[in-house]
Amino acid sequence: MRSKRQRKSAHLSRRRRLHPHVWLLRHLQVALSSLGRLARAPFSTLMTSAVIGISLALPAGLHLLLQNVQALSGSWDGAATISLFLHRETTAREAGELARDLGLRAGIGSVRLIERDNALEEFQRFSGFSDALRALGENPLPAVIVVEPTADHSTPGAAESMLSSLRTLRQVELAQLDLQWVRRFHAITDIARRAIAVLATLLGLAVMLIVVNTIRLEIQNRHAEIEITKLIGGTNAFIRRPFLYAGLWYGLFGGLLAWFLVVLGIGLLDPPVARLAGLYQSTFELSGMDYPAFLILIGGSTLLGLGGSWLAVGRHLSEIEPS
Amino acid sequence: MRSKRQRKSAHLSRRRRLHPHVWLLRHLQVALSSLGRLARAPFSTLMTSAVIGISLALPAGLHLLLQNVQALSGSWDGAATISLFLHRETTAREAGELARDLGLRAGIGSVRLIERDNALEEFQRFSGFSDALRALGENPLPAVIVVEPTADHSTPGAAESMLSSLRTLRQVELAQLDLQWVRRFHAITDIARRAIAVLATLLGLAVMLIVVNTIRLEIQNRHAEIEITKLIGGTNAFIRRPFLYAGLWYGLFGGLLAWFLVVLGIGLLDPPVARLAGLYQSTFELSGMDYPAFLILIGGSTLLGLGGSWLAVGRHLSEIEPS
Amino acid sequence: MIFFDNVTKSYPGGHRGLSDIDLHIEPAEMVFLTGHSGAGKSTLLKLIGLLERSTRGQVRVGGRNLTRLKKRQIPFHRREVGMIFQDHRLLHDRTVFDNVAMPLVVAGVGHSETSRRVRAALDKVSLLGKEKAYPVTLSGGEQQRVGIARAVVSKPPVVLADEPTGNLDPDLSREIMGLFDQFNQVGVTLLIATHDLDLISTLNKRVLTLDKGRLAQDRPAIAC
Amino acid sequence: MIFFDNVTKSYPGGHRGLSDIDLHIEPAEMVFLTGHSGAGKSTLLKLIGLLERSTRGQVRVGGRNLTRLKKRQIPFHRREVGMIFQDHRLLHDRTVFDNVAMPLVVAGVGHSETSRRVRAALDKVSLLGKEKAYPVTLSGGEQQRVGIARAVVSKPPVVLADEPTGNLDPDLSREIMGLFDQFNQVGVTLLIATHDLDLISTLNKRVLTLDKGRLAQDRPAIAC
Ligand SMILES: Nc1ncnc2c1ncn2[C@@H]1O[C@H](COP(=O)(O)OP(=O)(O)OP(=O)(O)O)[C@@H](O)[C@H]1O
Ligand SMILES: Nc1ncnc2c1ncn2[C@@H]1O[C@H](COP(=O)(O)OP(=O)(O)OP(=O)(O)O)[C@@H](O)[C@H]1O
Ligand SMILES: [Mg+2]
Ligand SMILES: [Mg+2]
Repeated sequence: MRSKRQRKSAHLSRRRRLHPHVWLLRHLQVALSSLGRLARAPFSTLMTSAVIGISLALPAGLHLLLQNVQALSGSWDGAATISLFLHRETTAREAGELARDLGLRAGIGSVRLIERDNALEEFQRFSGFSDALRALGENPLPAVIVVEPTADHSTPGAAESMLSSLRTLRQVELAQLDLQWVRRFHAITDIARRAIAVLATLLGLAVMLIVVNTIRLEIQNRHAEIEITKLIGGTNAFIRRPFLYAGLWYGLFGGLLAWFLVVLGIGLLDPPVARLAGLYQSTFELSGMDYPAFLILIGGSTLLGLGGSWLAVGRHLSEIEPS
Repeated sequence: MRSKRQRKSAHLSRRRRLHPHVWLLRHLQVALSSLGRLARAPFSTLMTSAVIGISLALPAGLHLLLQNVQALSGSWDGAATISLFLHRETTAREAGELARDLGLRAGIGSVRLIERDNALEEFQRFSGFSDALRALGENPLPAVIVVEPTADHSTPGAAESMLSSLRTLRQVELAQLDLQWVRRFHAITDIARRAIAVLATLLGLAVMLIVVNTIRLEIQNRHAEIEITKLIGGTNAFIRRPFLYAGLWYGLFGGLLAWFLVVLGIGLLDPPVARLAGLYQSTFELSGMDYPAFLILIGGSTLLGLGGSWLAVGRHLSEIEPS
Repeated sequence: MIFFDNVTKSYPGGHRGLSDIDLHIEPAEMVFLTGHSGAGKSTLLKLIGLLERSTRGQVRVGGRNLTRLKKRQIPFHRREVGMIFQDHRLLHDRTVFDNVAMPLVVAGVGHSETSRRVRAALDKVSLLGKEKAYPVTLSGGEQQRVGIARAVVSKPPVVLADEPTGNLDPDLSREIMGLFDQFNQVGVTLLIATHDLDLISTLNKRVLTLDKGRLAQDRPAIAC
Repeated sequence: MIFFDNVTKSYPGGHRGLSDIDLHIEPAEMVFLTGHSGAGKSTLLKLIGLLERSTRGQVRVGGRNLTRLKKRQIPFHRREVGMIFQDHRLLHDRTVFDNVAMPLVVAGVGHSETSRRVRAALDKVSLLGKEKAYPVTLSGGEQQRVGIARAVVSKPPVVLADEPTGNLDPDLSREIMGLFDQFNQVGVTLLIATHDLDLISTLNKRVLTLDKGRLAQDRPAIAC
């Protein structure tokens, strides 16, 4: 008796293993039929996807903006620079020779000479006090050589020691390590990056919650169907599958919509940014999303959708038992 | 026969009018019982409210940040200012007298004298080229009087005419209407404001959609109940009411959560902002949400919730008919 | 009380549920409705409860012309027609008490009055002890009786029952029919669809027989 | 085929649905189950279909000890037990065909095979014409027959029916019983709960009678 029972129960378990080919085909069928179910309620599907899309578009868009800002300020973001203010008596020729010599030194990446006239010009543009400086009549500014250490000499320590060696040069009145702007800019982008991280976490969570909630309500909604399916011998895996695929589709559609919204947002922001760039005599243009970022957005969104439905299914499917 | 029928049908309609006291009591009951229903599914309620809260927290928080930035730059945002650069020969006493005289002129709101030494200091701080300017040895800067026209003289036209009259003053070497920074700042805040408006619209829409979707699924979920209620003579208003209240509660909770998230976000952003302010030798602190803004956030959120459920109820309740 | 004037009901797809029915049921009459499966019994009851509208002809209930009744007046009509279903139609997330109380809550009856009347109705169907139970914990017969209590709790002038004893044992069926007879004694008009010809034959009531959507027979009660 | 070994089922709250039931049903037997409303008929069927678990004692079906069956094996047990319910339990958003096909889809039967077997099952209950109809458009009797088709489409060795003829007219009831008899002829074990004592008396089958959760009578079929 006992052995017969065991044989029977082994038989029951064996029936669950399927040929991989059949398994794949069934999954494909479920994926398509769950897609069909979503398509039959287009309004609702669109709404859920829209909410997910909007939620994901925000951090994605802001991240893109931050990247743009960093691109705009690429030169600031580089290595520290050392400005050498030369004695006012130094002639343009002397200055040029010094710059050439410096360019050959070990540890120095690039050298830029700003002659006295150019210095005034740049200073005016930079400070916005153009007319005031013009009113001074005589140019009070010295020539400046901007030295950029190579990457391996850009650490604070190496830069400091280079600074002190450059300071001893005869023509140099004052040598200054120019870290202030970099620091300020880093403080600002730090805030932005932190805010975007907080945002992305919150909104990623929100997307999860949306999917969990949608799938949960859908499970409740299809209560009768689940109950009857269990009644006629549907396994949990069989019942679970369409919900998991629904979550996956929601995530995918949401991600695509997010991408679309980011493209749209960039389009909307471009005119005022161009206007702003115009004020700075710049031809800066916002750059769009690149291919890896697109893949990360879509992939992440799909995973969030799948994860959300997994959570919902785990929590709520076992609550429904036929009676 | 006919008149009897009409009497009967009049009777049917008359039963719908209730004493206002009873009406209020019933509404209160429904509001509380729909609250109770939400409380019995705390996870789901929290999720929906969380999604709404996060969606509303974003534009609210960003708007608050923008306000903070504008407060920080309060002086730029005021009326146009005219800077009068005095001849370098002008003594400090002469400059002081001129400033006093100008203060008495019609159309001039305030006058600020920046003496030569102070001008250098301020210029250094502002430009960041402190050491470079110090290296010049001699102070190249003139004293400056900053004139702020009264509000009614701040229009571009009036400011221009004041500028030309001030330009004729003997001590003035150069008079400059200082609009450039204001323009740049406005361009930036314009972008920010535009982005926030786009965001607020999108997210307000998202909140609507979330509520519509939640209520829609809840209606489908309570399909049997609605059908049976219709069967035993429940009016549409009776059936609709709990759903409308549910939407209202979702909106309210979402709004409260959004407020909480904004408070939290300000708390998180405060340290890096303080660090940034420190770099500028400022003691600026982020200011929180004021009472009217709080009310607008909560009220708007509640209305969005109510509106969303109204839409869902209008669309989906009539689809359910008993058979 | 209930008039059918040349009523036809065609379902979408052209299938005729009822054809040319002429019928008059007096107030406080108790009438049985029989016929083979698919004969149109449920359809006839649905027309009275406005779950369906007639395709042609007039249905009048208590002086109301149902053909002309506006949509927003339907609920008020349904409050005057108690309905009992084959499949009970109870709410499974509410107790027996709450299920039976629904028609009173919908009509805005006060709290204590509701409580009193629900208890009285449950008492009549011998379910006073199951007040706080949920429908799933009841046997089929008990659920059926909850449905009956719900249909009569608001004392509607007309009660319709669609195979109310289909799931009951013979003793209980007789008991329920006795209950309907009691309602009938106090002036309620009853229309009961049933297959239980044996049970009908023991009661001296009018019997309507449908056949493929047509009124095949109208056997009046023999006056005693 | 079906063994009950001193089985008791207590519901939460202490109410006893079944008490000390000992029972043995042979393969290919056809057994009726009667008793008053609330006697425990549905409870007994639920124990066999594992909709409920026994509180005490052992239930064995086809050599499987249901008391020890693991949760994830339940679906495979249910595939070998076809169930027919008082309230049909059809899915209202699927056609008759799709409803009947469900057990085959769940078991992973191929497309054309499913189609063939569904049609055969519908043919047996004379509903081949209603294949594409939705359950709401069917009369009560027609829905009942869809439920029967669904229960037998996967040819399970055991079929349970809970008052399958409660909503049917006498002719149709006889017809359905004939159908069950046919299934029985081909080796299906049938257990049918019903109130219809008249119908039972015309068929020479074993009859179990429950009374307040106890097996009150076990009348075997008279061998012909
Ligand atoms: N909503 C519908 N759409 C289409 N046809 C329908 C609909 N409802 C019922 N029918 C058809 O109308 C006919 C009468 O149905 P009805 O439910 O009134 O029968 P019945 O006498 O109550 O039968 P039973 O005793 O089986 O309950 C049946 O043939 C049925 O298929
Ligand atoms: N889930 C449950 N919880 C508590 N009690 C229950 C539950 N299900 C059934 N019961 C009780 O168990 C008893 C037997 O119920 P069961 O449904 O088996 O009766 P039945 O013989 O099928 O009756 P009917 O002919 O009315 O369908 C009844 O008294 C019922 O109230
Ligand atoms: Mg019917
Ligand atoms: Mg039962």
